[in-house]
Amino acid sequence: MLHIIAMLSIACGLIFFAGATVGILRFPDFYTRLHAAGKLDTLGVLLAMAGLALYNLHPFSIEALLTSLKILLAVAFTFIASPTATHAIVDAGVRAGLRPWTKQEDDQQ
Amino acid sequence: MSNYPAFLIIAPLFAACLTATAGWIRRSLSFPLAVSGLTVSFLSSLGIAARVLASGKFQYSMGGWAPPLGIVLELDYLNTPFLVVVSGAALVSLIATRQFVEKEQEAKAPAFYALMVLAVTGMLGMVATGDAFNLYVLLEISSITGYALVASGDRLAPLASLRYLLLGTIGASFYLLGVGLLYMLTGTLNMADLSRLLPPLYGSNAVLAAFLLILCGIWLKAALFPLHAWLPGAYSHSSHASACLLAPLMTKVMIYVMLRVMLSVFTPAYIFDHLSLEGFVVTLASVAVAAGSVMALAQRNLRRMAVYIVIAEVGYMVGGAWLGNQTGITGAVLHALNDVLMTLCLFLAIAAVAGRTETLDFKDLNGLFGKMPFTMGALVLGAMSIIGVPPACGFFSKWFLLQGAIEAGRFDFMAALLFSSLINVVLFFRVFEYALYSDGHMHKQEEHGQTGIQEAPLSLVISLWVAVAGILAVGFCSGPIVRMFIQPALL
Amino acid sequence: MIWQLDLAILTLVAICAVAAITVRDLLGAAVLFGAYSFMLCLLWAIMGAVDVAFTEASVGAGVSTVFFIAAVFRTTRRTKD
Amino acid sequence: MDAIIEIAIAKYNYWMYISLMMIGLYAIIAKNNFVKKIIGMNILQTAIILFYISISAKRGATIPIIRHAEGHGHEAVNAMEYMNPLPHVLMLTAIVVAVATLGVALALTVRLYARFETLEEDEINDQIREAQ
Amino acid sequence: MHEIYSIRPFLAVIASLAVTPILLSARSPNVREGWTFAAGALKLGIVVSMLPAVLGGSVFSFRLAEILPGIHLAFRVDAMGLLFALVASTLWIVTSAYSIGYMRGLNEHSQSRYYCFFAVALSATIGAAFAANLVTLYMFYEILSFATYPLVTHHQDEEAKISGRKYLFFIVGGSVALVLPAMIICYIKAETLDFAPQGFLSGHVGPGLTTVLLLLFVFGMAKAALMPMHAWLPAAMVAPTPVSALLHAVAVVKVGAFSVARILTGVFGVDLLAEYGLGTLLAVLASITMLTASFIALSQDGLKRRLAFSTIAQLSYILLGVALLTPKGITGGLVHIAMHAFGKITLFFCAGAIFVATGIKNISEMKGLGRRMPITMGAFFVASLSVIGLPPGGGFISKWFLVLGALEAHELVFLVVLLISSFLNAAYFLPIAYNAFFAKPENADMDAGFQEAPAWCVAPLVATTLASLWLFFNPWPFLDLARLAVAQVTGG
Amino acid sequence: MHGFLLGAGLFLTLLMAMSLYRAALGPTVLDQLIGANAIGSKTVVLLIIIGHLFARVDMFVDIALAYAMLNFIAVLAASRYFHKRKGLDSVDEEITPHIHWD
Amino acid sequence: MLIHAALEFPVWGDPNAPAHLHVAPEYLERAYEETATPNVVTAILADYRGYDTMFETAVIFSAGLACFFLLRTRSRKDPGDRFFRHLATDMVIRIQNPSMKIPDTPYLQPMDSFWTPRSTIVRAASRVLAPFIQLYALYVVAHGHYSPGGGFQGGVILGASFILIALSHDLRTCMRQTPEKLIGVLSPAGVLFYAGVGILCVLAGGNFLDYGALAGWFGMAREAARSLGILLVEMGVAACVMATMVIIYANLSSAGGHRQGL
Repeated sequence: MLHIIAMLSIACGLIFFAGATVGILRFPDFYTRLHAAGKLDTLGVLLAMAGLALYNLHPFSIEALLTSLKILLAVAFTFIASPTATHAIVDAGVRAGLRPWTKQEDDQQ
Repeated sequence: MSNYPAFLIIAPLFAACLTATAGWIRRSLSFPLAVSGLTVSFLSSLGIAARVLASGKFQYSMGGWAPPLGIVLELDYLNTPFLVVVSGAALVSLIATRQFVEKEQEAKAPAFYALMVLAVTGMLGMVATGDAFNLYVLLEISSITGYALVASGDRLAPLASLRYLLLGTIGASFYLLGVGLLYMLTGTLNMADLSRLLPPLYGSNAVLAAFLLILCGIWLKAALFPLHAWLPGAYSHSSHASACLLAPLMTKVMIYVMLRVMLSVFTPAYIFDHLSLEGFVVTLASVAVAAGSVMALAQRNLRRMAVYIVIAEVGYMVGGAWLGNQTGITGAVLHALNDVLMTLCLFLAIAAVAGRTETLDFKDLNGLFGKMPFTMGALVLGAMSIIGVPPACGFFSKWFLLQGAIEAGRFDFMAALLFSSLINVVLFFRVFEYALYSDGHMHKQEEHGQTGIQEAPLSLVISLWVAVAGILAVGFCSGPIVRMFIQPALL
Repeated sequence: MIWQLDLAILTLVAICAVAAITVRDLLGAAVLFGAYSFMLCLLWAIMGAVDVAFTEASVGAGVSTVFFIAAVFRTTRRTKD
Repeated sequence: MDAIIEIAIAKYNYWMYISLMMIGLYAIIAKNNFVKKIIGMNILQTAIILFYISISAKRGATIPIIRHAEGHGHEAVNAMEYMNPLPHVLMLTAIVVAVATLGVALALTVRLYARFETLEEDEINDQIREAQ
Repeated sequence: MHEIYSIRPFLAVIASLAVTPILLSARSPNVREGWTFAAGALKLGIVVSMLPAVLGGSVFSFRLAEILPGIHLAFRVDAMGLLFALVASTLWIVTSAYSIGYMRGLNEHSQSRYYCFFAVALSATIGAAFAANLVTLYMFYEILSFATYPLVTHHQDEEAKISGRKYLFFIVGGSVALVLPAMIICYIKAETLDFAPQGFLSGHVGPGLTTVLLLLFVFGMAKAALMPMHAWLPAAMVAPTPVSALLHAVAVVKVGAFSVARILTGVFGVDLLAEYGLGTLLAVLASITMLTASFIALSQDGLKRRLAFSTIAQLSYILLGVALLTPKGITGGLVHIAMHAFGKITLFFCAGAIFVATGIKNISEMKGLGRRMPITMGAFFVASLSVIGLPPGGGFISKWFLVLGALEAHELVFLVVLLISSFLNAAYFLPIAYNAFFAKPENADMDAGFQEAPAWCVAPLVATTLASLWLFFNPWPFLDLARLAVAQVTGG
Repeated sequence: MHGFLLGAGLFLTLLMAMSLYRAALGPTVLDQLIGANAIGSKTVVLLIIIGHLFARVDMFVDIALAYAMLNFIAVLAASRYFHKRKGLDSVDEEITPHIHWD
Repeated sequence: MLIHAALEFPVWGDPNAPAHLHVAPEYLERAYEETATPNVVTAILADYRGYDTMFETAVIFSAGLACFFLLRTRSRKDPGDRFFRHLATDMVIRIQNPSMKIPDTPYLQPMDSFWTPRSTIVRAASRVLAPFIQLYALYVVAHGHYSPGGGFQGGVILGASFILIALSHDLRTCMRQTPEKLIGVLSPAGVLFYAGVGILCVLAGGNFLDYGALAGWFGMAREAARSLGILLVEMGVAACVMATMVIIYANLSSAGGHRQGL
């Protein structure tokens, strides 16, 4: 049971990751790419790591619990750090003078 | 005090750290600390030499672990003379160059001392260690400090230093890769253990590759002729203090490492019976000797000239080591020892001269004999040694090299050696001519009551003459040195 | 050691190395060098060298990338090759 | 032919370390920009680390941290179960050396730029030649 | 042969070296010259103190340090070495005295340096004389080369620079490129380098290698000025005259000749050379040099240049004598070292005295000089006789032995060569003396009356002239020493 | 389960390869930065997966945690560059603080 | 040549390769018994090959020293243009005269020469994360016996936390927290501490770095003493590495001026 939940969770994480990657590859400009990467990646990490943490609990022991907690700690860390990083990158993009993509621009090309 | 082998290397390490610390707390303490560290290490190297003479070679296991597990210091006939000479020369050059450091580096002088002492730590460690990987770490210590020291010179020094760094890293990486191959094939890093385990594998290409990689790495670091590109810039743009420390020691220590690898890791039996490289290498060395000399001849600057002489000398030693007979290797070992002293003397004298003239171009040297007789006297004696005039020590090592060349039938190498000696005569007497002949007005000045005398600082002159005394002493004791240290080492 | 992953990551490492030295912008090269370090860290982990992986993670991913960026910040991004 | 493919795959790591090394060497020698050269230098060093780590790998073995740690008695350790720890130790040192070298190299680069205002080797050479 | 282990040879060598720091730092010229004399006297005393024992057939030896495994820095005083050392140390004192007059007379610069290197050169000369093996000999030979370089280039002008280069090129080039390999080959073949009375090479080398080694040694020792390695000698004439005197009469060239003699006897051995017929080869080389140099000397106008070519010719006498490989010939060669030294140094002293007093360098300007400087020119005449080999000059003795040696060897060709050469000697020396006394002076200055050089200049040259004369009547101890030496080297 | 994790790992590697495309060829440096960041977050997960594959997760989790921290710092540093230096292209040279030596 | 040589290598992962058979098994089999350290890598690093590691630390120290030596400029006499922000009005003051004294008031805050945004988000996040990172780094140092990690990694992470502060705030803030003098002393002190432990072993009667010799002093088993020795040594390494990382970063990012950085 635990395994199946874990597997599902990991699979969901992978799907989000895949979405993020597709977004990074296919979106037309920097901001949109960052949008995809920032959101989906964070979520992907969250789900996948949670799944792995669950999976780790299978032969239950105190040590395994500790390890799982550590994994969750990493998740928490990512949860704080990743949006901050995304924000920093956006800020950098704005300061660097990147203009958001608009439909018209694409048409002109 | 059975632990003095450890203090040989720990003392300068300690001293370097304390020197750097003192730089933040009390700057005036830093120089005495640096000197005392090297002094302890010099004294313990003497202690080691005495013990080796008395009771043969011995080991010191770090951490008390037996050799294949732990790291040992291998103290035998081959490296004790190197230890003594390296620590002594480093001590002399540290004391001698104090004025330069204080003047050029000002607030950063403690850091400079610490770097110098650390570089010496690395070199001493390389000489003493019996572990192939430990050697790499120590090599990197002396290299990294060396890069920093080299960069401390004129406006082009950072460029020279960066080039040195890139090439030096390639060399060290090659060495590391070679050691890795050996480890893969044998499972050990200890040199003695390696030489025990390697013989059954001598036919393997991987061993050959390891040997060649290690050798290439060492040659790069030692600046053998086609791989010498970093050296001229590094030693001619660096500050005088660092040139005085690095030029005598670095290449020679690398030559020692080469000898160590050839004698203790691989055996002469492998190198000369299984491989037939010696023909090629000796030719290369001959070319190196000739090319170094000719390039030195093309220079119009005293320091650059000395730098190319160093390149030629590397050719001497590599060629001697590869002649394939005991005499040749004896010559290489002895020449490495002598060359430390000779180069030290040469570079110290150049530093002393540089303190008085602006650029060191030949034309600036006019009338220098009159102005700084003691410095120039020492320079003359150092030059005599490099040329190979007995009783200066350079003659005797050249003797062995020539004898080895003749015994091995390598007349090209012999010719290169003789050619280089003659070129050296030309080189130095050209300098002496400039220094002897003064312009008209200088001439007059000299005649009327010698007003222009401006010797170098006293500590520098004294150190210079200590180096000269070393040259003569080693020259007079060549026989005992060869009999008591080098010949047992080659057995 | 997990050879399937090992093979895949090794290929990525090689690609990343080539990319890092060909990209025409030093900041980009620094970033790519960071990515190269990520891959290496994974690679060491795959081959079971956890301590090395840890060191690579802390040094390669963190510190040396920052050093590179700092150096580029203090010099220039321009490169001809 | 099969034999060749087998060799190619069984020693994939070794081929890769050789190619990485060549990439690094190429960058050091052929690249014109000093930062690129330094990157190449690091790639060279990591290639060697890769080689060492490849040595230590052992099929069916686990990481070299003794499993029955923390107070579980002292039964004998079967060395075959664990990977070879020695290359790991060596490579820790090598990584440290690499980062130290990197720091010094970058410091030199910064100084170089302060002097020449460029990092391209040929431009620097031109400047030196002009100065003479 | 009785061997005495004693530090005396070393002391003799070191005596003049030890005073160099004092010479360098001395502020007052008198102190400096006083020390020079003290060292000279000490050195002569030590050398003379060894004379009786050596004449009694003993040999002094001393080992200083082991410089190569099995090879020591060792001294060995036998008859041959002592003969040369005696000549050198005697003449040093005389030359020092003369230097004072000359240098002060011309108010030369850098006198401290001059005296210092003078002392070093003398040490090296004695060291070469007392060397017990090839390496020691080579060492002092090289030290001598370098110590005389500053003396040769003393004037520090363009000409001196060029001459200095030439000097170094021949001397150092020869010794490094030729002698050093030859020495090493000897060591490899014979595994020793100690001079043995009858040579140590026999039995170790074949005829081809012996020839090569011989040529390497003979030409490598460029100080012996065998053609074509002679070119440095006339060039070195730019040096101040006392230096030339030292160079061409005592120290440098004689060290060359002595070294060749020592090598021929101590390394190859008379028997080996005779066996392969190499004596004749060497004799032919020496003869060619002798005749060529004499002819060139005839055409020289500069007095010192003429003397230089004369020296080249006379050195070949020594070589020829040794190359004859007969007891009488070798005796003649060795004695000629002493005889020629006394004669030639006088001639140089005269040339210097003339230059100090009048500034004249060329022979063509010397007509009538005898009236102005009768003592000098008289000495010149006597010394010429000695160098030519006419009685009552000491040179007669040595030449007599050379002739006897040629006869003994049944080599009449060389006898003829000797005679022609002597005739040429006469042809280029006697006209100088004749013109000085009897020709009419071309310019009026010559009649200015009696005006000799300073006493410090004249006294030494008178002394050497008298010595030269005295040696004719009583060639002791040189002849005895030479005979003893010959007895040792020929095993007789 | 082992097979699933291996598959997941390989899938993540594939995604990394795709992100690498952006990281290598992204038109601007910031795009490269996005690519690198994406690779970094996948690496964290991959590390834990490897830990499971070795059955020694406790050993790998530390690495993952450290990794996440330092990746954040690196990305912050890169973006910080643009806070201080304007201009996206390397060609338009920015204001350079001149430091003079010697 | 390398390819040729590689053909003779043992197959990758072959458990019977010579490298696995000679020394390595001994390490694996003895390490836990002898040093009470399950992480064999740490045991070898700090004990069996502790001598290597001491020089590894020295390498780091010398790199820091080299960076300091190469880049650090001390321009007390001529600090160049200085920029201050008036807190109340947010006005930026530029002072070009080097000799001008600045009144030491809390209203004037020194700042970088070019305007940098003060991103509140980044600052807040960093303020939360930095202590956490530091704590974690200490855990890594201390827990090196049982899991991957140790002095070096811990030191790097610790140093990175200060770099994070420098990045999110500015270099001046970072240098206030870790004054240059402190890190300048700490870096050699780490090496000294390491070597000092070695000397202590000598004083206790063992060879250099033979932690087992300390057992007598602390009244514990030799294994425990070794374990303790490893811990002490790792602390030295961490201190040195941390300080060095900050030194290198500070000098690189400010090109030696230490006034304004990345």
